[in-house]
Amino acid sequence: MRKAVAILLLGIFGYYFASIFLSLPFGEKREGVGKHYLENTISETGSVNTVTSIVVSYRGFDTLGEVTVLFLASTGLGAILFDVRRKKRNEQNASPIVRTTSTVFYPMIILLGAYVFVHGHLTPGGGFQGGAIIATGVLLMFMAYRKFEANHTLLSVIESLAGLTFVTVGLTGLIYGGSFLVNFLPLGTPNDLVSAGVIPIIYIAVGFKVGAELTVVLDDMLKTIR
Amino acid sequence: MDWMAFLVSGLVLILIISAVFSIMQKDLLVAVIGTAAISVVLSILFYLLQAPDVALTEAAIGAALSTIIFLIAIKKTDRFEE
Amino acid sequence: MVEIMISIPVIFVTIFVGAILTYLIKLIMPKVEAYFALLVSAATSYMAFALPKTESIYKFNLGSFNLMWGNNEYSHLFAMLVAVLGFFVVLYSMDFMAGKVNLGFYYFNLLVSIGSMLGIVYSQDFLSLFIFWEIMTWSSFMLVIYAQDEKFSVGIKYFVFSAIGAYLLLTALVILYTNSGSFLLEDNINNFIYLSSQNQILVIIFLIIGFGVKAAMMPFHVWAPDAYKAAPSSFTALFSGALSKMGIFGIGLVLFKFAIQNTDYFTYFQFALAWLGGITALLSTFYAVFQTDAKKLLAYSSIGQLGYIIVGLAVGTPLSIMSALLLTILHGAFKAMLFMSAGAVYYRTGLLDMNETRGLIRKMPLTFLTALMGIITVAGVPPLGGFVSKWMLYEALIQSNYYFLVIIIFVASTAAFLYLYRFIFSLFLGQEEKEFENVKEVPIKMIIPMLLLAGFTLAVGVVPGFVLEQISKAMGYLGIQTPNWENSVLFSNWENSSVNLMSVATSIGILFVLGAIFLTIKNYRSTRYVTTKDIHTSGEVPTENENLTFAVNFYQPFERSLGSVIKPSIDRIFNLIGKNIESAADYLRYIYTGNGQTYAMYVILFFVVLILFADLMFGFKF
Amino acid sequence: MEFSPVHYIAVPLFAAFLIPLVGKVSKELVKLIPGLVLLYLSYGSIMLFPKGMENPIIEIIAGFKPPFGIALYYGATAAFLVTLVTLLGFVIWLYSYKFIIREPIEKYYMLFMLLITGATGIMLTGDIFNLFVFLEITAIASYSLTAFLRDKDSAEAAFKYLLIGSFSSAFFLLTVMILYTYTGTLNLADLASKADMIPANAKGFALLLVIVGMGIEAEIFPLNGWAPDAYSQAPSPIGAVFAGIVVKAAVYAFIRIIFLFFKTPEVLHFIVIIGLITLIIAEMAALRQHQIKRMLAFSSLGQMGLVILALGIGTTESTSAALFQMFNHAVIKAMLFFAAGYLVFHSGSKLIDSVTGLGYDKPITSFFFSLGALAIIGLPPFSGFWSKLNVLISIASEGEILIIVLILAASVVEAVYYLRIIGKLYTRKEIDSNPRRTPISGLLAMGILAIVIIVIGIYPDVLTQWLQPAAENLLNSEEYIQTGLF
Amino acid sequence: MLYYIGAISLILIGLYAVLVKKNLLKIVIGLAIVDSGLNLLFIAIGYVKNATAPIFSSESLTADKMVDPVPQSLVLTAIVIGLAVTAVALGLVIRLYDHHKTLDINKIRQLKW
Repeated sequence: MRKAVAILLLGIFGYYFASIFLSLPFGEKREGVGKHYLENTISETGSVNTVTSIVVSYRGFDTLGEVTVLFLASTGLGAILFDVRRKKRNEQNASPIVRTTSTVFYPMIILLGAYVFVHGHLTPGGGFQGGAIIATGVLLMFMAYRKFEANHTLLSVIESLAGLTFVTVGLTGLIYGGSFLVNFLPLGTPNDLVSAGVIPIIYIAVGFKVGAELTVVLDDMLKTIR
Repeated sequence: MDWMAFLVSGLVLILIISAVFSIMQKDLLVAVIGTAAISVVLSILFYLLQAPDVALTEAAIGAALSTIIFLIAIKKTDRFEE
Repeated sequence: MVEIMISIPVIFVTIFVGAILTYLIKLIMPKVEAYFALLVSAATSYMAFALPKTESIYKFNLGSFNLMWGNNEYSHLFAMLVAVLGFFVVLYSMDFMAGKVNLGFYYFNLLVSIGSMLGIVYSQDFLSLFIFWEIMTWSSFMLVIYAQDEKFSVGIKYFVFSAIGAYLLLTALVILYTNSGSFLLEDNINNFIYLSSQNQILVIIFLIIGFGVKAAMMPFHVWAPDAYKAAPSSFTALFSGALSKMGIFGIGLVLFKFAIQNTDYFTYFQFALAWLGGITALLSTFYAVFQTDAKKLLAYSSIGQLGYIIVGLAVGTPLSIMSALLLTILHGAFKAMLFMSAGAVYYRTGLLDMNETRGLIRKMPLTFLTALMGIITVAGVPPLGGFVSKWMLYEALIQSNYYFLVIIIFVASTAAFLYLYRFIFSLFLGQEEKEFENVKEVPIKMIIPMLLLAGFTLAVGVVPGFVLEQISKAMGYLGIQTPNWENSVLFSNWENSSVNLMSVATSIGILFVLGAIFLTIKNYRSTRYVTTKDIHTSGEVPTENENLTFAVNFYQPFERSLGSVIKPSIDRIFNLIGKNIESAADYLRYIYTGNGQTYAMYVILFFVVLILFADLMFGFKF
Repeated sequence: MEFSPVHYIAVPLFAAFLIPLVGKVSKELVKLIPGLVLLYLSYGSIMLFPKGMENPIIEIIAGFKPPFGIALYYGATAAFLVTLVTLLGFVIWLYSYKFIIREPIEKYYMLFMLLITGATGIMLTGDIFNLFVFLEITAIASYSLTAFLRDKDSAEAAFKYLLIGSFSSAFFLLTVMILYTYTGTLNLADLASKADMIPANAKGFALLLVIVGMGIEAEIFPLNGWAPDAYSQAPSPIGAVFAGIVVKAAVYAFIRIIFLFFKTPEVLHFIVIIGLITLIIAEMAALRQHQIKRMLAFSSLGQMGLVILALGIGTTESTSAALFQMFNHAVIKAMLFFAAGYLVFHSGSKLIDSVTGLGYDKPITSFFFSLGALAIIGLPPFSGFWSKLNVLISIASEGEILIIVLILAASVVEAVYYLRIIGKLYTRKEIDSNPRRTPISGLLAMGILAIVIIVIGIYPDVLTQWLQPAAENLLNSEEYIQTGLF
Repeated sequence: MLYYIGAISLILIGLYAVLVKKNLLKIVIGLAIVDSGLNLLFIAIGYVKNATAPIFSSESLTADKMVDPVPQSLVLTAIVIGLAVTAVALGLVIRLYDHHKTLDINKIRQLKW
């Protein structure tokens, strides 16, 4: 019954939905703010990766919100699972192969993550991707060593400091540059590692923050009963 | 039809099939693998759509992290759908 | 100096701030609050008396609306009623309520309700009238629930009806406001004719029902008996005596300031309202007969009397209006007396069930006297005031050719004897009982207001002129030409003769006295004092304290013959409506199934319905 | 550093990131920080408020002019609502101070602060995608706070909220997509000026998506199934935040978008009808509730229905009346949630029946509840009366008598269930005196709200003078476009 | 065009799972699939034929031969938000399972009416 109703409703919904989007020409160039970004990214932000310049500079406020969302997720998960967790994991370690591999790969993955967010303004990738990669690395260790404990204090300090860095950069911009999150550092030469003003700073902060937050999320979930 | 369109249609087909598979599968573990497959395919599609940033994100977040937290959740609850 | 001091804002500040202070004083110094409340109400009453009737106008703006307070003859009449009764009730409460819990709450609400009634009559605009109306409603609601224990529906019923009335009122006010752009009474009266005819009728009906609910007009009376019973007797006196009169105040205003402008339909309104009043009077009298609870009995009686008043207003001849207003004042006095005496009985015995009380006449003679004078007034027997007003009403009705209504009213007022007799018999007459041996007369602070009110009814009966003077001025405000009258002489239009009420009253009074003497003499012989052992009870010898006068099933034959007609009452219809709404609400609640997925389905369903609607109705072109 | 609108977002975020660090040092400090932040913001609001009332303040973020960068739009309406939110937020913090005794306290305050930030962001932002981000912040904070308490019902409520909330965000994201696709911009003012570029069917589809997507957050009728659960299961101060802050932000965003892009008579009629249906169904459903907070939740839905209805009328009078009603609802419902929180705490049960007789045992809390109940029904001389009166007058001047009658019929129902509780509170019953007392901070919070209710009830002009510019700002799309784009 | 079809199918399949599947985890999976579909749709809209990624990694690339970067940056945000919501949802699922010992949504309805 429910199935039939759902299929009927989704059929009608899908029909109209498709009729709107399928009439949209695919791969056509459209006018809009995107053009402006592409044309001015280097002169205005110094970042060659336009996506990064949009994410961190033009729409940096969104990114602050995005970081906040992740922060909320880790905080919220902590609140939601506060009573459910409490049990130490007492299972066996994984097989020696996994352990060795993990130990070898762990620093490499962390390094990869760091590379990704440090080069956010030059190559694809950035704080979020890098942070996620770092968290994956930590997860590997979680899986390999059952006794591997994430240092919660350290993580939350990293989380806080990274968040504070982001907001402080923003507020510094407000004081020195006249508006929140403004790029108050020199832009440098495009395609240099040290360029694009505050973008690397923000992305590094975001990278640390995301890495720490996702680790906390994983840890929170792993620590629950069963 | 060039090979590009062929590739894309193949990927989209995989996408749809794995989506249907993952919601039909009674074993949630397998279903989650299905969603991971969706993410991987999506990631490739993003790359083909000239969005390397998004592709990287989808791979790191969608395919890896999101799958992992699903797996953890399944481990903490029931593996099989009644 | 004093003249400057006394203005309407000062009155309001006195009573409302006084109310709050009373509440606070109760918290700090218990036992003092009653005296403080008395002081506040005395000051207020004094100022209400001394308030100049015409010049004291106070204008101000609130929330972008122009508001105005002012006194006029019509307001003054009602203000007097409120002020006097309010003061008496506070005085009466001092002993009556002594020792009860939460007295701060009681006095606060009592004073607020007195203040709000004054507010209603002094309002010269509909907005402040409505505001005070609602304040009156909730403060009286608080007093109704004040004494209740584990019985909730009473207060709710009162409030629901009040809310319905108030919201109809509000709707009407809002319509009027959009017409005239102002809430001032004057503007609305002047601009009323510009309203479309349909809206005019709507407004009048809404206003009349809105005010009528408070005046316990049928079929909106069902809250009254329960609410009157539930409230403390001291407050019931004010409730029935003054608060319900606010409805009359409003109806008078509506009929003669607004409805009269709609010439096409005015006669229909009059006719409908007159009949409504008549039916109210008749039915409530029958209901009253069947009550076993003294306060409920009085409540129904009160509804009936308000019915007379409504008839009087509706008939709309000068004489009938005058009678209605006179009855308004009188009813305030005698119903307060009756409730107070019932309260006095309750104060001493803790009983209100007429099946259980009896024989208190010797224990509480002054209370008995008050009650007796009260019922004589209700019945309209000379020489008390009730007679005057009834006489006027009959005359007015006959003049306006409402012959059938006269019969109804007459039947109702005759039937009133039945319940009044029962009231006085079961409370005060009959055999004395052991359990009431220690009952004493109530304290002086309760007696004084009762006796003063009784004196007032007597005065109205003998020299109605001093009240009629104020009434005729009030009628002047309503734009009604007053009938000729002198201090105790009423010039009838009836074949141009004049009726000296005094002589009529005296003659009827003498008749009654003679009759009483005759009966006494006649019965003197046949009366014999018996001991309990002297009665033949089928061979059994009754014990000493066995009760031999019965007030149980007092009117059983009557009830048997009429009960089936009256029982499927309006009360039940309303209960049915209420039940149905509640069960509808219950079904509606099932929409919220508790299943998150169903809610998700609603979202999609809603979207699909919208999309189909948008496509089929508008083709996506809004 | 002069106070500017971005402080509303930056400062609480800074504090929220700071709390975990401070938490390592002292728990008491954790409790104090939100209060200090909200106090600072309240102070700033009062400074900024008159300026915002005169001329809209556009604050550019990151130094890029709109439409290229994100800008905050602090117009009269936003000024009015944001000031309300910060002041109310402070009172709610005051109430939480002693009410939240359950660990993890620092997480509670972080989430609480971010929830208020999110709501403020919704009101301030001038960019549609940024709006989406703030909606998500608000939503995720809400989900987490709904599940904050230990019991299983709270988790259930939070899951339902999340499920429906995900629909909301998906639909809203789709709207953003459609609008961006056809106009190539994300700035609200720019979008509004280019709204004609969107073909009719796409625009219609976007409208429906907005109605459903934002309607979920604004709690219109068939979409509000999550709301009673979430309101009733969240901790009481959070219930107050939902009723007083979150839904206000959602309704504001909803109406702002509708007025900017889709302001046609048909749409407005539809909004009136949907508001009316919401009002009636919610009040009816509230009538038969057994739990006090769930009843308050349904009442809240009804009140928001009234607000939406009034906004749908679309005249200056009705809009200002609606804003007035929003204000009153925020203040009064917060007070009711506060008082109900302690009534539930004192009686030890969520059921309405269990409050019987508490009026004598806990007179002050009961008094505040009664005051709130009388005010929300719209009885004078409390603030609720004026807004209801203004709403009715604005409807009557459109000649819709039937709507008035229906609203008032719903109000009668409302009166019934509120007074039923008052009746129970003041019914005599032998109950064991309960040693628990309502703490001073809770009483202080309720006292502040009570004073607001009474002062505005007696002298509404304190507030009404600000309503006119706020309403005009909300209605005037032209001005929004011009000022928003420089 | 194929991308659109794929994206819309993903959205509909995800919605179907949310509306019909009884298992809480399946519902969360459905939500994740809907998110994926939305992301794909948005990126597909921003695509320009024969254009390159919006990164000026060499001098030869010009602005007019690049895809629209705005949808990409927005989708970046949306993916992260999606992850956050999924994490919270799964946290709730774990807690619900802890309380009710079941994942059937029909059995988890204490709050109703």
